[in-house]
Amino acid sequence: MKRISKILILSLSAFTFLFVSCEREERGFRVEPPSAGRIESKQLTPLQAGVPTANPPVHNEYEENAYAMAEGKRLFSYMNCVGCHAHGGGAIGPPLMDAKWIYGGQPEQVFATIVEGRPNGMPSFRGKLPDYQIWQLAAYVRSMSGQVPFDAAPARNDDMKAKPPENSIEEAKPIKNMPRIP
Amino acid sequence: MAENEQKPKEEKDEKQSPILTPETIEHERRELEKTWFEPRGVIGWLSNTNHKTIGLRIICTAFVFFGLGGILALLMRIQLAFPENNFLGPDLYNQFFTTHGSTMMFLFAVPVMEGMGIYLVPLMVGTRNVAFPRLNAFGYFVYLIGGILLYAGLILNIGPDTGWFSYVPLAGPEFSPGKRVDVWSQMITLTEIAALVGAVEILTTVFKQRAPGMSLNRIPLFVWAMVVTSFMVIFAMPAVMTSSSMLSMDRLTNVSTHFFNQAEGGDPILYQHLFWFFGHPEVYIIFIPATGFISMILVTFTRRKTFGYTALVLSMIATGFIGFGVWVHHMFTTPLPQLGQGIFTAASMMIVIPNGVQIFCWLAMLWSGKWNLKTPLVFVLGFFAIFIIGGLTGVMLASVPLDLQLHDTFFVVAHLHYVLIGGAVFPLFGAIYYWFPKWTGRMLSEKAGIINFWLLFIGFNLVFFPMHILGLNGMTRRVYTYIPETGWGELNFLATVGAFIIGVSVLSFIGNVLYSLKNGLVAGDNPWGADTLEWATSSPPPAYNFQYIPIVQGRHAIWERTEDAPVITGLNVKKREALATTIHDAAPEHKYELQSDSIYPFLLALATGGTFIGVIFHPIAIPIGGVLSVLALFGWFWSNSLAHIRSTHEEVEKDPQNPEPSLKPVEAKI
Amino acid sequence: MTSENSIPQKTIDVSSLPSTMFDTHAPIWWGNTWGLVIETVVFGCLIAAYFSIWTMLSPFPPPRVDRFPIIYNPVPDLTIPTINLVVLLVSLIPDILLDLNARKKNEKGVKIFLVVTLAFNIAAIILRFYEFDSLHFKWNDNAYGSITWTILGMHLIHLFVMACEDIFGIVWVFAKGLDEKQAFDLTVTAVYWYWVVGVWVLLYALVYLGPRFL
Amino acid sequence: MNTDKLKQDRQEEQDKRKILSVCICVHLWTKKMVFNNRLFFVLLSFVLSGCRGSQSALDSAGVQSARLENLWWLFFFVCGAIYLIVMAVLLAAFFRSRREQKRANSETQPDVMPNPEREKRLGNIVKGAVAVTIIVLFVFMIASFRTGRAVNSLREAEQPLVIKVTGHQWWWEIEYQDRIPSNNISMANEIHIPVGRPVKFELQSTDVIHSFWVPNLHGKKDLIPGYKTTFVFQADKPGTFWGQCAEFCGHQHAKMRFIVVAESPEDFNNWVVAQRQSSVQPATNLQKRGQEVFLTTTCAQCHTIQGTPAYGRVGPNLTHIASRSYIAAGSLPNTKGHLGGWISDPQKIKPGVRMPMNSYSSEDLQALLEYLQTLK
Repeated sequence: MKRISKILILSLSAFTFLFVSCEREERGFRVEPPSAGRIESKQLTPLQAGVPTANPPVHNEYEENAYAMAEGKRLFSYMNCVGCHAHGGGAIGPPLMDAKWIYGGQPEQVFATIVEGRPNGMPSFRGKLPDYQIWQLAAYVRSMSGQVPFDAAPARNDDMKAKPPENSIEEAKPIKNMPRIP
Repeated sequence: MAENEQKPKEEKDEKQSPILTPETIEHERRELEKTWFEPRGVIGWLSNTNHKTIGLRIICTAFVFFGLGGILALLMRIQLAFPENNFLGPDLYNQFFTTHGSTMMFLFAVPVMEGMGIYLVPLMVGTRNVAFPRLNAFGYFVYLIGGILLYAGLILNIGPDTGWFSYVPLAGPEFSPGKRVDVWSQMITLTEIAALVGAVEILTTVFKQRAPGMSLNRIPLFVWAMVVTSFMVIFAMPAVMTSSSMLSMDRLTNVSTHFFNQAEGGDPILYQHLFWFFGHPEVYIIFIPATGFISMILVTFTRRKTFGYTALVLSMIATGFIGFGVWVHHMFTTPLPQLGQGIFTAASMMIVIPNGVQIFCWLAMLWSGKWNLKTPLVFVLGFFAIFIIGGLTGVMLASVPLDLQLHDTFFVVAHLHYVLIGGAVFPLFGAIYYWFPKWTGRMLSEKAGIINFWLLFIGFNLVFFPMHILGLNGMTRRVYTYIPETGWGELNFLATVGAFIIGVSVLSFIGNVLYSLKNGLVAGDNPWGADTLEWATSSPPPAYNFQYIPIVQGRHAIWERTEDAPVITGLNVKKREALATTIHDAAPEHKYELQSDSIYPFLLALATGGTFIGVIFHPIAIPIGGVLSVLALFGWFWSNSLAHIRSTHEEVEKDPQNPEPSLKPVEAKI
Repeated sequence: MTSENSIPQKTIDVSSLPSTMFDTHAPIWWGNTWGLVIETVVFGCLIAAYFSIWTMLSPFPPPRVDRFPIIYNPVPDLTIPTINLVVLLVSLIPDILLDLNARKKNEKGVKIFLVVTLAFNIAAIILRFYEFDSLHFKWNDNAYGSITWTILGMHLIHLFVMACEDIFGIVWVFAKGLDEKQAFDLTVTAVYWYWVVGVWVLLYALVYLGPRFL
Repeated sequence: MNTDKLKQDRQEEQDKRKILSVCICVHLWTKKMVFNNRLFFVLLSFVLSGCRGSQSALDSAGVQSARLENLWWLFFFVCGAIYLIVMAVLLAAFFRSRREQKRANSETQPDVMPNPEREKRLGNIVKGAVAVTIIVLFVFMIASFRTGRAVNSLREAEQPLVIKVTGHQWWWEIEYQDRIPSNNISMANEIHIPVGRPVKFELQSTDVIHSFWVPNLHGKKDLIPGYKTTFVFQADKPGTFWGQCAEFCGHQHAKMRFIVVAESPEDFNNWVVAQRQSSVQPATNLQKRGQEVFLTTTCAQCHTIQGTPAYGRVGPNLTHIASRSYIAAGSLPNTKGHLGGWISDPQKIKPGVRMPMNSYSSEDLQALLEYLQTLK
């Protein structure tokens, strides 16, 4: 009996330690935004489409947090992103369900797009949203093309089915060797 | 009802064999000991299928969960002790109250009653083991995995936080991101599988394995209670399994069905119907076994035969039936047609009648009996004082207009605790004081028992009585805090104090158990002078329960036994053989071999549990788990029973240690 | 009363009683029956959910407009489901014969009909996968799709379980021969199959005929 | 005649004194009991607190809750009497067992063949008790049916005032709809109703299930997404009554409160007229700066202020925010300090709430508060 209980306790604690780093479910209500803070890209001209970034990609912790991405999803409809991007399918604005994005698909690039706005209609949300909410939005936007862990991505909505839920979208692969349009 | 003169006719047809000699008795006892030897070691521990071992495991595990749920309750009470308290915050509080409710319902109350049934029913009906011993072991492990899943979830911050009912759309995919509700719904499915398994065991055991002579009108009332409970489990639990599976499917990756999505034709109220179709009978699934305890304890401690046996049995059955017709009273505030409300009000009030019959019968027993005022009886008296308040507030809640005010307030919290703690936990404590000597061979301390009772009684009323008033004053359920303007502070503080008294009382109970395990008075076979068959064997009973299956001659098997009553011989002592009897008269019909110990139930439980847990994270778990489960089942049915017994025989012969428990030969004086 | 110092004065010897009895006499038959009751209640809940969703959707089933071809009245097709129903009903014949042969301990008959039953079972499983297409919806299209897929899927699980039991029976009988216990187990398995077929008749009527004729 | 009057006066005086002295005695006695006997104090506070409180179901202010209250007291007294009787029987059985048989122990010969006559007598008593139970239940059922019908009969009795209530996580949107769309009023967490006129609430939810409950006025009704439910009640005396969400709806279920202000029809009409106005235009420079802050930062994304370009529909309408007595869904009194704290760190006051934390400079915050304070 003693041996059994020892084994049980050991395996239980191993199990616990294994998952202790799992912060997928944490609900940070008063959290600091991910490390990057505000992206200070000095734009001399609005025409900087497709400029590859030299900085190493920023790690957006919200992409592993189910709650933060659900908040991002809520903001996506609250801030009327749906109005132009539909539910990721695109209409007035470009679609977001693929990973080939005009201004880059890295977290900080998405962040910059939301903060700065982009020509031809994408408004700037600088000062209109706190940074942490923009990071939540960025995480959600990337989840629409399956670029986040699928077991943290939001599931379907309780409304009409406009698209498959984010957590069952396969990871979008950027198309290689596309002919460049000069 | 003439129960004394009716003996099964088949008995007379059997030939009367010569009187047993001490030598044959001793020889057969040794053989039985070998055949029923309980395996040792880790593998042995995992493959044991003895109903007493499994039953005690279930009871102990359930009490561990009771303690954990109680700790959560204490933390919640600290949070609510003062207005605007910042002890837990909403996220933790919501996880705690959900886990508390789910624990107490699914991991404590139902399993502990099943555990009592699995331990006691085969002893009370006089057989060697439950009908499907391996299934029984499987049930325990599935339950354990479900329970560990819930608490692992809580520790890993994936504790469910949508209430023990998990209403959609709050628990649905949109408003509960992450895996929290998935953990809850898989826990539900696993524990319900365990409950269903227990119900099938108990029903089959009672139907087919009663001792000869125990016709339907002689079955002990606790066994009747377990039969009614098992029927209710079989009809109620599938509903919650369906609803929790639908919830899972709505939420899970790559499934995303629309059962509860209004926009695509689903219906959030459908969930409520399915849940409460289970949820209300659940209350009786917990309460009816407790009435069984009370009937048994009252017979023993008022020293008289059961008053109104037939009325008690019929009212249990009636409760079982009406219990299925009242679920909508949990939904009176949803948009429902008036007619439906009327019908469900009537049904909810009607259920008072069978419960009233039971209470009046018990009062008649107390009135006409001679009281042997020991701890079990004291707990039953506490039951009367508390449960009746809960029952009466239940009548109030059954009335639609009153329910509009009282629904989802602390009044309901008070009501349900009065019903469940008063109606189930008090009798359960009484039952543990009553049967502890049978399980361990030692008595629990009477003095500590009385202290335990008074602390529990006072603490309980201090916690929950003020909640009635809080509810009337507008305090709703499941609030993590309240603002000072409401004036709810004083009563909440009082309730928190009471909660700690309950905590002390449970500690005193644990202390009593731990102390008495080593130092308690040694109990004889029948320390209380009780009447049912489990007291006819030694304490604790041998693995095979009875060396010779006794013949039952009346409702009170020991009290009504004549001196020259025969016993059953001829069961093969080299095989795990049990006697199957007819359903109605319990006349001997055939013998059949029970399954032997096996590791496969544990492996199957691992495979099943792994499937349910894995599918939360990845759908690949279904094919893998399915194949593993099928393999485990093949092993289960393939493994030859005889081979295993042979090996245990050898093991016993090698083992120099005498398996006989060595107790001091001093009998307790009660 | 059974302790060493008190020797029972009278005994009843049961050693001559049989060790297997069929049908309601046997505990395993009862265990199987309770299992079937549980499953029946599960299907009952699913049927209740089906009707509940029916009241929420009008028309029922809803027109299929989000995928080509657009179908305005997407009642399920009947061809494959009806073939499958016939397959299941015909499979009762070998199963009844299996039941009778097991009772007579006719090993050869048992072997033949086990294989035939399994063949029918596997045919039903394969047809079931084609059946899903005749619903015109996927499980995640709408609530109607969800409930019909779930009903069909639940029944499919039972077909799988039966297939496993048949395979186990075949392996056992061919490896170890037909002992008394195994013969009895086969009769219980047959009861299970009767239920699987019987419940399907009702579910077929509900899922396929209901939307068309109600 | 004079003397008569004098006598009469003296008599009255004496009577008054007598009554007064009795009152004083009772008062002193109560006081003594209260201070000397803690238990009594606790019991008294239980009993009294049952009938008090701004949010009590037993402090009815409307015709429906009065009926519910009456029904409650019927149930309470009958159930209380039943409980006392059962406990008395139990106690009597205890003493009877003490008196007649002394104490039994486990060796006491069990009574397997009890006296059949006594059993029959007991059986008859049990049958009688069951009969009484059935009668009581029947009375309860009739009473609750009658009350239910009476409570529902208010529906469509007169031309009701229609108010649309929408539940959000975790606040209440209140809309007074008018035939002329510009006369619509949008409020949050505060309902004004005229005394003595039935009010019909159209309840709906945009996210999860909530439940609408004003204990002083009526019972509760669930708001289920996809379902439209209606609920009628009437306040018969003026006052401010608390309401609260009664169905668990997520993190801030506890702080999803609202108030119902019942006022005389004139006051109500004045209030309606005031609410229909557009927002007050900023007068001072500070207020102008505040408006600018509001319009150019996060606020305008979610909130509407009529008369300005802020038209966000996500959060409550703030056109007349300063006229409300509570903010944060009835969890904070509407003062400048609370408002400032709420704007800068709502997640501390209501963790999980949908309003984000805002980091304004102190001047900006002051200006914003100054502006919001003017929005009467």
